[in-house]
This record gives sequence, structure tokens and C-alpha cells, in this order.
Amino acid sequence: MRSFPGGVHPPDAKTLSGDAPIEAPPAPAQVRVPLLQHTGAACESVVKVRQQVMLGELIGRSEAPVSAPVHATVNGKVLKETVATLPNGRHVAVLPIQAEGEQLEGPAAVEEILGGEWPTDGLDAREPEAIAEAARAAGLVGLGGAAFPTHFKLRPPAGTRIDTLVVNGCECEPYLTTDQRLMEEAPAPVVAGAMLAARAVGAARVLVGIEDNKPVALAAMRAAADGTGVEIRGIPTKYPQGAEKQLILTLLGRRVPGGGLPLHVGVVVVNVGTAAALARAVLRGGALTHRVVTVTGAGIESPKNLLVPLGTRYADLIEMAGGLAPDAARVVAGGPMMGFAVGDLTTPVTKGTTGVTVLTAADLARERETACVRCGRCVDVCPMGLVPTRLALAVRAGAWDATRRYSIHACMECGCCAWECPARIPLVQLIRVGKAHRNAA
Amino acid sequence: METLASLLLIALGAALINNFVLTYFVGICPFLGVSKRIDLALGMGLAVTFVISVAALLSWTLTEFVLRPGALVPTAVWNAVAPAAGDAAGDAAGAAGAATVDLSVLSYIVYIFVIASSVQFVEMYVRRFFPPLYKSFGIFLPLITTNCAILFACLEILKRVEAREWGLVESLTLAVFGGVGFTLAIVLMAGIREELELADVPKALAGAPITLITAALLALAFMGFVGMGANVEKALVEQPPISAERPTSPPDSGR
Amino acid sequence: MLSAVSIGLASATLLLLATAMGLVLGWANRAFHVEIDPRVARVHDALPGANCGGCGYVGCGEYAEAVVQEGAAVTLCAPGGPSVAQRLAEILGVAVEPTWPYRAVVHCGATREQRKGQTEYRGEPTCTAANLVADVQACVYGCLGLGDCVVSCDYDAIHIVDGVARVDYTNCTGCGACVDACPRGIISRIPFKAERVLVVACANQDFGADVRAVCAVGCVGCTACTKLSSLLAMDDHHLPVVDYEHYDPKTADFTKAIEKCPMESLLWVGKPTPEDVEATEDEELPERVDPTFDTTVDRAQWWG
Amino acid sequence: MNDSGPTAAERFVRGILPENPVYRQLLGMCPTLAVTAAVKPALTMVAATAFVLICANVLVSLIRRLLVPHLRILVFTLTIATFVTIADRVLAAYLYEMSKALGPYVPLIIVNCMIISRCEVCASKQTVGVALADAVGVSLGFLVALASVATVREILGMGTWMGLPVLPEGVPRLVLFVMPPGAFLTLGLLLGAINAWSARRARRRASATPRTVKEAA
Amino acid sequence: MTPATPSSPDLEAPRLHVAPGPHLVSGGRSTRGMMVDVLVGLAPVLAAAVLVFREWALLQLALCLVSCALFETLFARLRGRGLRGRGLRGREASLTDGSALVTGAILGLSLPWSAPWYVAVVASAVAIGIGKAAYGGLGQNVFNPAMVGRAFVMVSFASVMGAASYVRPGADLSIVTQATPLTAAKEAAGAADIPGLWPMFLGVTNGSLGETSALACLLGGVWLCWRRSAAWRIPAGVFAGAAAAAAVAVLANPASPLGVPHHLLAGSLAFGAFFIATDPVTSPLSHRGQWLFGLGIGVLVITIRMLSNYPEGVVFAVLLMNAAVPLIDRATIPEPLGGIPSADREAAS
Repeated sequence: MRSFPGGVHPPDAKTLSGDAPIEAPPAPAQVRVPLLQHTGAACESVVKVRQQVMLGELIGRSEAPVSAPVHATVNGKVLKETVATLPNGRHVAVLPIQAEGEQLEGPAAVEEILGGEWPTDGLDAREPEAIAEAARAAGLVGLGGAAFPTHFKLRPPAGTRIDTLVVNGCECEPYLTTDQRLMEEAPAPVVAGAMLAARAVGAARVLVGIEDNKPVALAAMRAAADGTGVEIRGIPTKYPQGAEKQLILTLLGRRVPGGGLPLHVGVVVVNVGTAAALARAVLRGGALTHRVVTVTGAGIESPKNLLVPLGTRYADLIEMAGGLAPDAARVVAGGPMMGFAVGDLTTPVTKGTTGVTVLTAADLARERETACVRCGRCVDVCPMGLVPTRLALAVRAGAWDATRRYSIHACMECGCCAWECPARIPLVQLIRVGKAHRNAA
Repeated sequence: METLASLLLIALGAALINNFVLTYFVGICPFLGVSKRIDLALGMGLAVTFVISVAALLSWTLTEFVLRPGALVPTAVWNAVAPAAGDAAGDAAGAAGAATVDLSVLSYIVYIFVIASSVQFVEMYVRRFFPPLYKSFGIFLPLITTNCAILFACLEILKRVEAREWGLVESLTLAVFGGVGFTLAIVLMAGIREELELADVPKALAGAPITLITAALLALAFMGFVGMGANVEKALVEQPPISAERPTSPPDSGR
Repeated sequence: MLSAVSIGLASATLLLLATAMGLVLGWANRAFHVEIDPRVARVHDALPGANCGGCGYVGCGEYAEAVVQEGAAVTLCAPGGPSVAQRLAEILGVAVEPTWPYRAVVHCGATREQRKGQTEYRGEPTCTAANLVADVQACVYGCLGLGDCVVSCDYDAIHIVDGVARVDYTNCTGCGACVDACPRGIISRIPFKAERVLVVACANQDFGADVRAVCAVGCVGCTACTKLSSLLAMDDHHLPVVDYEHYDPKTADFTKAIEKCPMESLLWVGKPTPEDVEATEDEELPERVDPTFDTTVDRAQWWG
Repeated sequence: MNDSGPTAAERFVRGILPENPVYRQLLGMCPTLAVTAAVKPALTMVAATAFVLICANVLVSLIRRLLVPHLRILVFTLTIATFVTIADRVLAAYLYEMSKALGPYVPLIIVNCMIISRCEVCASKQTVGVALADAVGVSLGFLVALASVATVREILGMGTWMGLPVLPEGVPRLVLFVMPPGAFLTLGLLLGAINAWSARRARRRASATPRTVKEAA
Repeated sequence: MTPATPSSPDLEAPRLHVAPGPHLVSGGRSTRGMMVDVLVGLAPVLAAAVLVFREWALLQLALCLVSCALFETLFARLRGRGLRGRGLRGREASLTDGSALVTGAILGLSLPWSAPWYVAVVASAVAIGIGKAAYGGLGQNVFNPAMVGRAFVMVSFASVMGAASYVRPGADLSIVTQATPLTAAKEAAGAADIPGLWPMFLGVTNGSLGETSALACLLGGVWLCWRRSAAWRIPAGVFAGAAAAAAVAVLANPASPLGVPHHLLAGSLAFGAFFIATDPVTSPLSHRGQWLFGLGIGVLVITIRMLSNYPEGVVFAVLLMNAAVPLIDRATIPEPLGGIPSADREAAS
């Protein structure tokens, strides 16, 4: 199968946590639930200090169209509102909840959220609007990392014809095994959720793209999708295969226009985790309170895939996975390619947290930056067909006109260029600076 | 064929082999000053090409019909009308034997006058009737009045016309391709300078010095065309194949 | 004879040419006349020509046009100062209101030691770049101390001292380059009505407890100062704001407010007082390089 | 800008080095590059230019009250053109070889921005004495510039100075320096050297007088 | 917010730091590695040169390497001492990146064996000083440094670098008693003095050190392209452009002693195509640009060979196309996947 142009092959390091089954550790003593966990408008708190809340109870909401409500993720008592800086740099209000009484934890939690029967009969008779509304009420957002509110995606603007729903099971980011384990252990809710999403957007065809380095997940998904009409596709392993535009290009041969969305080529893309959560929201009415987080890396004593309440602090997460190794040097929210380094371990897990990767000094050993000799490797590997070195050097020189001439906004910050650069220039960071400058101006 | 060949030679010579800027150093000021951005450089180059053509046309006309010795009052007429004066001025007219009115002493004044006036006229015209064009192009026009490239082209034409070597077509060819050569040089320079915006040039060399050094290297690169005129002429005009035509002296790589 | 005729003809030719050209140009001047305001040129001449952009326009030329045609304020030219404003006002025939020199002030007073939650940062050493990385320091409002403002300053008037930007008011012209350079927006220009002016040296918009968690000196929004001075008022982000418009250096008395401030968030900036000078008399400033080359190709090109 | 401005003596001194027309103001580049392959033509050029500059400055200063603002550049140009014609004819009459060697560059003095700039900036606003001092100063500055460029080029390129042998026979000559690229290169490097030198001088001056906080205040 | 430590009390907190992503980089390549690749690629060329010109080749090369290294150190020192520009940002020019050695090697191999010592020294000084250091060091130069040095001495020392200097009638090296193939073609009436295709391919002809053997250049060049230290499109473009221009030349003048293959094998075309034109710093970034650049060099080489006074045109062709690289880069900015985003569109027009 032909893939997209460019891309790189970093060692995937998925064996660290790939064999660890999804487990739910005891609930933490306190969770810090951010009131903004998605792309869009922040929620307002609807609870008072010292109010008792139940798991799944609404604690924050917003009237803005692009937003998703926030629910209590443990049973307990609301503490005084405070602030936190999320790994992506957003400074948001946080509701801490002190856990009190019975909690949903351990094997029961896994069974409750992912286990049981997920019937696929009659799903395509459901009302599309009801599906989208259920997603909204459950506070569902894309669980692949971008955290775009799902209900918004499931209500394509009038006049758009969506013919294909693509389910993203690539998980091309090295280290992370969240989606892989989900597909291996609970393929049924993924398939059911995919069918629901397709019904909501009116897509006749459902395609699941899974990188061919996950044969077990592929087999499990094939078995679960048997007879449902959902097509499972094994696609070449290459980073960033899981990026929307690249996935659509590989699966369907369609190019999403620059600055456009998949729906402009008749496609809606959802992550496998989102699909599973959608199935739960529609079929069982459960709000999005937990998610699977891969805690991995050479800096973690025993890498695991954990089903944890949202708002769990990274420090607790790391402790659940055996703690930091002595040579741990950098804690990354997400995978090593597109993840953000975190310095403050009180940072909470959000709906978009796919994993926590702890890298050691040995992983990070990097040489000093040298001069760019215009070797063009960044150009060769850029999956968006850009010229990263020009962009980065233009940013350094403050030549903002040049950054736009070289289409800085087409960059999705996948990191292929910086991965490949022999001169070790922080290309992605410089490009982000350039974008920030443009957005500020 | 021969005319075409000689025109080609003039064109090649003006644009590449003896580039106005890189060989004759005329038009240096805009070459250094307006070569920071490619679009501005291109505008400047086109403006110069246009003005140089207009000036060449005017100066050729003036030279041919007014300034050239014997132009205003044909020699025969002069001799017929003022035969007595012929003796008196005989020394000056010298060996040519034909005494006549020579106004070429006025040429510099007339040329600069014509250039300045026509530039001003064009500027006013463009500003009035093509405001968008004026915004992108007209701003260069005042700069061009004092651009030596124009006067230089006029002087070259004067020399050839006085010697009765060139007609209007040759003069215009020189002007247009001189302008093209100027445009080529200034656009190349602008491209390089835009690139240098991103470079970390030593402070002492930043600005004019590095531009001059770049111009030196550009001129060095253009030296590759040295001798092309003669060889092209040989190939075009004298027709026999190169192999049969042995140069009398082996080409010395340095000259 | 010949020479006489030659001279005559020469004069005639020149005269003819001059007449012809004069007529053509004179006609063209009227026929192609475009109305441009001569005041634009005069305003442009009166400006210093630094093209610094401090006025908010692309260069002196655009500012000159804006002054004449759009009625932009004549006081926007920071390098030119009051004298230029005066001349522009004369050209335009408007009365110039008394204008104060604007100077940059930094709304953060926390030194490196006073900030909490700092993590070693390895990346492009600029504030704009570090600002995109979380947790370089816990306070997301305060000075990052990597010196983008220092690089942006053409007058060597701002420096990082103990990890925080400090303005050197002997050099500051108030051009505002540092205001634009700071990715956190903690530098602003305020009217310097006296040699020393009060500023609020904190930009943290969070509640007091959250501020205390990240900084030893940040404003906790206790409102003590606003109760003691009518020139201070709280804004929507739990920060006091100095009312510079009504600030009168002769009558304003902030002594009590400053004394009451629990967090050292109110600072005097500007010229040092005699006592300050006394205390630092023997300190030597770091070596300074004066900008030397005032002539560039830019200026020459109009003579090309 | 120069309504009152510096005195005649100041202008004279300034023209030579501090505001050298070539090195500091980047004016008159065309002759600086074109006729400096050897020192002799360069000096001839300087003489011709100085003659035109001085005459034009004086004349413009004399008629400065008659100038119509929007026609002044044209008047300057024509004045200059007249003097250039005179210089050209004189050269052709007395220094025929040199005149031929200089070729079109003598008439090109007309468009030498240096002269127009002096007329515009100084002569059109100043009295004759000031204008004269200014013109002489700038001419000397032009002399310094052309002589330095020509010296470097002639010695490196041909091993001679004013036609006199300077370099011993065995030292290889860098012929490139008398060719067009050499002109650009020499001027570029000299400009760079002067920049570096004055930067160092400025630094030394700054460090020679340590500034204290008190002084700064 | 508490400082960055895990809550577990018995665990000694590792020192964490933050940095921008991506957090992993490929370990494989470095700038220095690419320079080493070029030096390895030049090995067969050097071998051929030693076979043909014996110790002269080694001497000339050593002289260039040493003087380039010396001048690199000298200019880096000068830069460090007050000639600093806008801050070096951690990319101090120094010997360790190996670029000076590459320049030296290419310069040495493009000089004639007979060139006196001062030629190599002056060429090195100009190459490193004017070609590279003046522009701010490695990666920022516009013109290929080695070619700047080569052109400088070529024009400056015409007498010792000209066609005649290659020939030493009574020399103990038999090769150098003949004229170089291109000089022979330019001067000779018939094909008699021009060597056959096979000797030209193997390199048993006269010429500059590195340019005689097309075979050696091909070996080294293919290795470079395979290592991706050189863009294969550039040499391909050079050969295609040169072949096309040579075909035109042959058609225009059927009696010429040089056929298209002669043109491709003769002179420094192969050496230039593989080792000089492919200098990444001074060649375009985009694939289309690299083709254009290569074709331009090929056509210019043949044009200069046939029409100008110089028997060989690689030096000037490379310099001319170097000057055009910014324009080529500008004209061949690749289209991003799916087109230019609307946020950037107005700037791109």
C-alpha cells in the first residue's frame, strides 16, 4: 500500500508496555480536574467549595458551542478552586476533589468501563442527533491527543456530505500503547462506537486504519468487526501515519486542502479510544471520567497501561507504575515525538493525555547544535511537504514574511524534521515561535 | 544574418559579457541601495530598462540630427553657404577637409537635460494615470535621474553614432540589453541579500561591505563569459567551423 | 565666423531644447497634476528618520502620511520627543498638548531566587521559545529572564539583572521595541511625569494563594494599597493599577501604600535618588559599546 | 537639517574622514570602483571631480537665493554638467592619453551623487565661504578614498605604485585586483576594515572612561 | 504548585528538566558525519590522482588541507575577538565540523599538479576567508568556497594556472607532456591530439589533479549519493544539461572533434557534478530546484567551454548558478500537502 510522502521510522519502543494489560489502580486520594481539557472554550464551575460530588456528576460546563462539560471523576468533596499549567502551556482553572468513600477502582473499573457486551445490532437505526447529544452530555472529546469536542465533529455543517468515517488506530507515536491495548482487549466497544459515529455523520463506509506493527490488535479488531461492515485495514508503519491528513491520504488517496478539515473531503476521523468512549456514552450513558494512560519509558520502573480517573496527578500516575528510575531525566506528557515536557508533577491527567513517557539521560543524549548545511533532510522527511530549515532560520532572523511565504501554518509540529536534523537544530520549537508570533500579530 | 549577428553580439555584450554593473560599475548606487528585496530590485531593474530605452531613443535622435558634426547643417550646405569661412576654420576641421558645425560639446548637457526631463515626464504621467503602477514602480523613477547607467548608455551611443557605426536599432539594442543586464545583476544580488538576512555576517562586514564582496564574487563568476564576444562572432559571422579556424595564438586562460 | 555660428547655434539649440522641455514639463505638470499634501513632505522632514516603528506605523514615511491625512497624534514619535512633536504641531497648525516622555516599565519584580517552581530549560534560549514550554517556571505571567527585550533594544536601555528585566532610564527612549518583544506582555509604556514613577511590579492575574505558591514577592491582590491611595485601583485580575492620567508627581503620596504592601509589588522606577547614588557610588557598570555607524546604504540610496 | 549647522572649518574637517563621502556615506562609488586600477588615473579623476565639485558648490551657493525649490535638482545637474564639459575638454586637450583611459567616467561625474548631495545639503543653504570649505573638505575625502583603493589595487595587482615598481620581481602579482572583481573586493574589504577599526576605537574609548552609576545618573 | 518532585518520600528525586519536543532524535547523522562522507567519497579521486601524478598530487592536496585548516582557525579566532555578529548561537565556526578539510580537499584536487605553493595558499585564504568566513561561516556562504578560491587564483595567476602550465615537455611524468583534452580541442585542428574516450574515462590524461578520471569521480560520487550526503538530482541534472548543450554544439558544428561523450568525460565535469555542485550549502533545497540547478550548471559549462576564452567552465558555471540559488529556491518552494493554508496565502501571493 502506498503511504504518504516523507515521514520517519523512529524505534517504536512499544514492547516496554505493549504486553501490560490495562489495569485500574486504586483511586488516588485527590484528583485535580481542570475546567478546560479540550480545544475550545473553558468551562465554568457549577459546584461549591466543600460540596459532595458523585462520580460522573457534572461539575463544569460552558454555553460555548465548541466546548465539552467536565464531570467529577471520583466520589468525594470539592476543594477550593486553584490553577494549573497544562503540559501544552495553557494556564487553566482546576477543581481539586478529595476522594471520600467508595470508589470505582481495580478490576471492577475495567469491567465497568470496557467489559461486558457491546451489541452492534440496531445501531444504524439510532437517531444521529441523539448520538451527538449523548457525546456532548458525556463530555466526550478526541482522546488521541488533540481533544477536539466530539459532538461538534459528529454534527457536520449542513450541506457537507460525509461518505467515510475513518477510525484512527495507528498510534504511530513511539512508546505509547494506549490504543493498541484497547484494541487488543476491548475491540467490541471500538467497533460499536465506530458504527455509532458513522451513523451520526451519515457515512456509509467505516474504515479502521491500524499500523501493521500491531498484528494482535489487527486480528482482534478483525474478529470483532466480522459481519458488521466495518473495514479493518493494516497500513504501513511510518511516523506520523496517525496524523489525520496523512491517514486520509494513505487510506483514501484524498488530500485535505491546506488550512481545511477532513470534512472538506467528505471524511470524519475519530480515534479508537474516542469510539469506545462514544459507545459507552450512547449505550450505557456513562460520562467520560476515566481514560487509559500509558506510563512508560526507560525512566519508569514498571511501565503499565493504566485506566485512571481524569485529574490524577502525574506524580500519582508514576507511583502507580513503580516510580521513577534513578536516571529519569525528562517527564513527557504524551509520546516522545509530539509530547510536551513537564516540570511540575502535580500536573493532572486530562482527557487528551495519551500517556506519560519518562526518558532517561541516555535516551536524551544529544550533541550540540551545529550549523545548518542545508542538507535538505528535513525537506525530505516533512510529511507536509514544507521546508523546515528555511522556516526555522527565518524565525531566528525575525523574517516573518519569509515564514508565511514558506507556509508556516501548514506545519503540524510532528517533529520529523527535528528528529532527522543532523545539525540538531530545534526546528519544531522555532516553527512554533514563528506561529506564535503570527497569531499574536 | 550579419545584422542579426551584430545585434546579438551587442545584446550579449551589454547583458552578460560586459555587464553594466559588474564590468563598468555604472548604476552602483541603486545596485547597492535597492537590492534588499527581490520585488523592489525587479521593479528597479525594469524601471531602469524602460528609462534607458527612452533616453537612448531621445539621445540618438538628438545626436543624429543635431549634435553630430555636420548634422544640423550638412557639410555640403555649409560649404556652399559659407565658403569663405571654410578657410578660416580649416585648421580646426583639419584633415577631414569638411568644416562644419560641431555641437558635440553640448552633448553632456543635452543628455542630462533630456534624461532628467523625460524621467520627470514619465513620473508625472504614471502618477496621474496609473496610480497602482506608480506605487510599485514610480517610486524608483526619481532615483534613476542620477543613475549613471543611463548616461553611460547615451555616451556609448554617442561614440558609435559619431563614428557612424551604429544606427537606431543598434543603439536601442544596447540600451535594452544594458538594462536587462542591470536587472539580472540587481535581481541576483537581491536574492542573495534576502538570503543573507538569515545569515550571521560578521558585524564589521554587515551591510555595504558584504554586498560589495558579493558583487566581487558575482563579477568573478561573470568573468566566465570573457572572450565570448569574439568567439561568438567567429562562430556566427565567419561561418567556417571552429575546428578549421585556428586562433593565431593559443587562448590564455587568464585574459 | 565658424565659431561665432557654432556658439550661436549651440545657444539656440540649448535654448530651444530648454523651451521645448520646459513647455512639455510645464504642461505635464498641470495636465497630470496629482494633489499631494506638501505638509506630508514637511512632516517627514521634521521626523528623525530612524524608522524605528515606535509610533506604530511602518516607518517615518507612513507616520508622516498618517499625521497629515488621518489625523494621527503628533506626539507618537518617541525618539523625537517633545521637540519633534512641537514642530509637527507647528506644521499642522494645531496646538500641542503638553506631552510626557513615555518610558518602558517592567511589571515583574521577582528575581531569580524569588520565583518558585523553576525547572531547568534546555532549548532555544529566547523568551518567546521558552514561553511555549510549560513549567520553565511556575509563574506563567512573570519575566522569563532570557532577554528578548535586551536583544530588541537599540539603545542598550534594558538588561536582565538577577533574572529579571530592568530598564536603564538614562538610555530608554520609550520606543516600545521591548514592549513588542516580550512574549508575556509584562512591559508597557507609561508617561514619566516625574523622574521617579510608581509602578506595579507584578502581572500575575491569579488569586492570592495561587500567586503565593509560585512567587515570593508577587501581588496577592490584598487591596491594601488601593485603600490608601486614590490613584490606585484594582482591575479585573486582582492587580492594582496606577492611574497615570491623574497622577500628579507633586501631590501624589504613595508612602503609606508602599509601606503597607506585603509583597514588595509597588516599586519606584526612574532616575536614582541622591541616596541611591551614594550607596552605589563605587560600582562600575559593565563595558558598553556605543553604536558607531550612523551611515548605511539606506540613507545613500536616495542619492543613487 | 543644515539650516545653521557646523562652521566652515568643521565642515572642512568632516568631509575628509568623519563623513568621508565614499567610506562613510557610500557616495560616488562608480568612479571609486572604475578608475582605481592604478593610482594615476585615480588622481586625475579626483582632480577633475574636485574641480567640478568646488566650482559647482561655489556657483550654487552664489545663486542659492534664486533657486526654485522643485527645479533645484535640475539646476544643480545642469551646472555640474557645464563644469564637467569644461573639465572633459581640458583633459582631452592637455592629458589626451589619460582622458582616453578614463573614457566615459569623466562625463559620468555629472551623475556623481556626491556632488549633487553637497549642492543639496550644503551649498544651496550656505554662504560661499562655507560652501567652498565644504567642497574642498569633501574633495580631500574623495582623494583619500580613491588613493587608498587605487594604492591597494595597483600594488597587489601590478606590483607598482604610480607606475614605480614596489614589489620585488619574485612576488606573484594578483592580477585579479586590477580587474572588476578586484575593485569590488578591495572596496568591500577596506570598508569592513574601517568598520572594524572604528568599532574597536569606540570600544576602547568607552572602556577608557569607566562609567559609574553616579556618572550615569 | 509544589516543586517538581514525586510525592514518594523514600525515592530520591531525580533532577528533571524541560525542553521542547521532539524529545528523541535520530542518532545516525551529524554535520561532521556528512563532511566525513565527502572526504571518503574523494578517496577514489585521490587514488586516481596519485596514480597519475604521483607525489605531486599528495603534496598539492596536503598543502591545501593544511592551509585551509590554518585559515579556518585564524578566521574563527578573529571572529571570536570582537568581530562577532548577531550572536553565534552555539554554532561557533571551528575545525571540528570538518568543513574546512572538505573545502581544502576539493580545492587541492581542482588545482593543477604544477601550481606553485603560493597558489594553494592564496586559494585557501580566499576560499575560507572571503568564500566562507565573510558570510558568517559554515552554512551561510552563498558561493562554494572552494570554487571562489579556485576562480580567484585562476584569474589572478593566469600565467601559472593557464592551459600551458599543465604541459611540461621534458617532465618525468609522461602524462604531463600532453595538453589537457579540452585545451587540445580548443587549440588543435583535428582530433589527433584528443585522447580517446577510454583513457578519458579512466583518467590517464592531463588535467587538474581530481578531474582526470571520470571513473574515480563516478565511484566516489555514487557512494556520496547513496549515503544521501549529496543530492543525486544535482549530478544527474549536470550531466543531462551538459549532454543536451553538447548535442546542440555538435549539431551546430558537426566537424568538431569533440562528441557528446567527450564533453561528458572531459575536464572537471564529473568532478564538479559530484563533488562541487552537490555542496548542500550552496545548492537549492527542493527537488525541482536541484534539477534546475544541475541543468543550469551543465548548460553553462558547455557554453563557457565552447564560446569563452576559457577551455573549462565548471568553476564559473558553479559560481553563476550559486548566485542564482536564492532565486531558484524562491521559485521552487514546494507546495505543502493539500495546498497553502489560508493563513499563509496572502503572504505567498
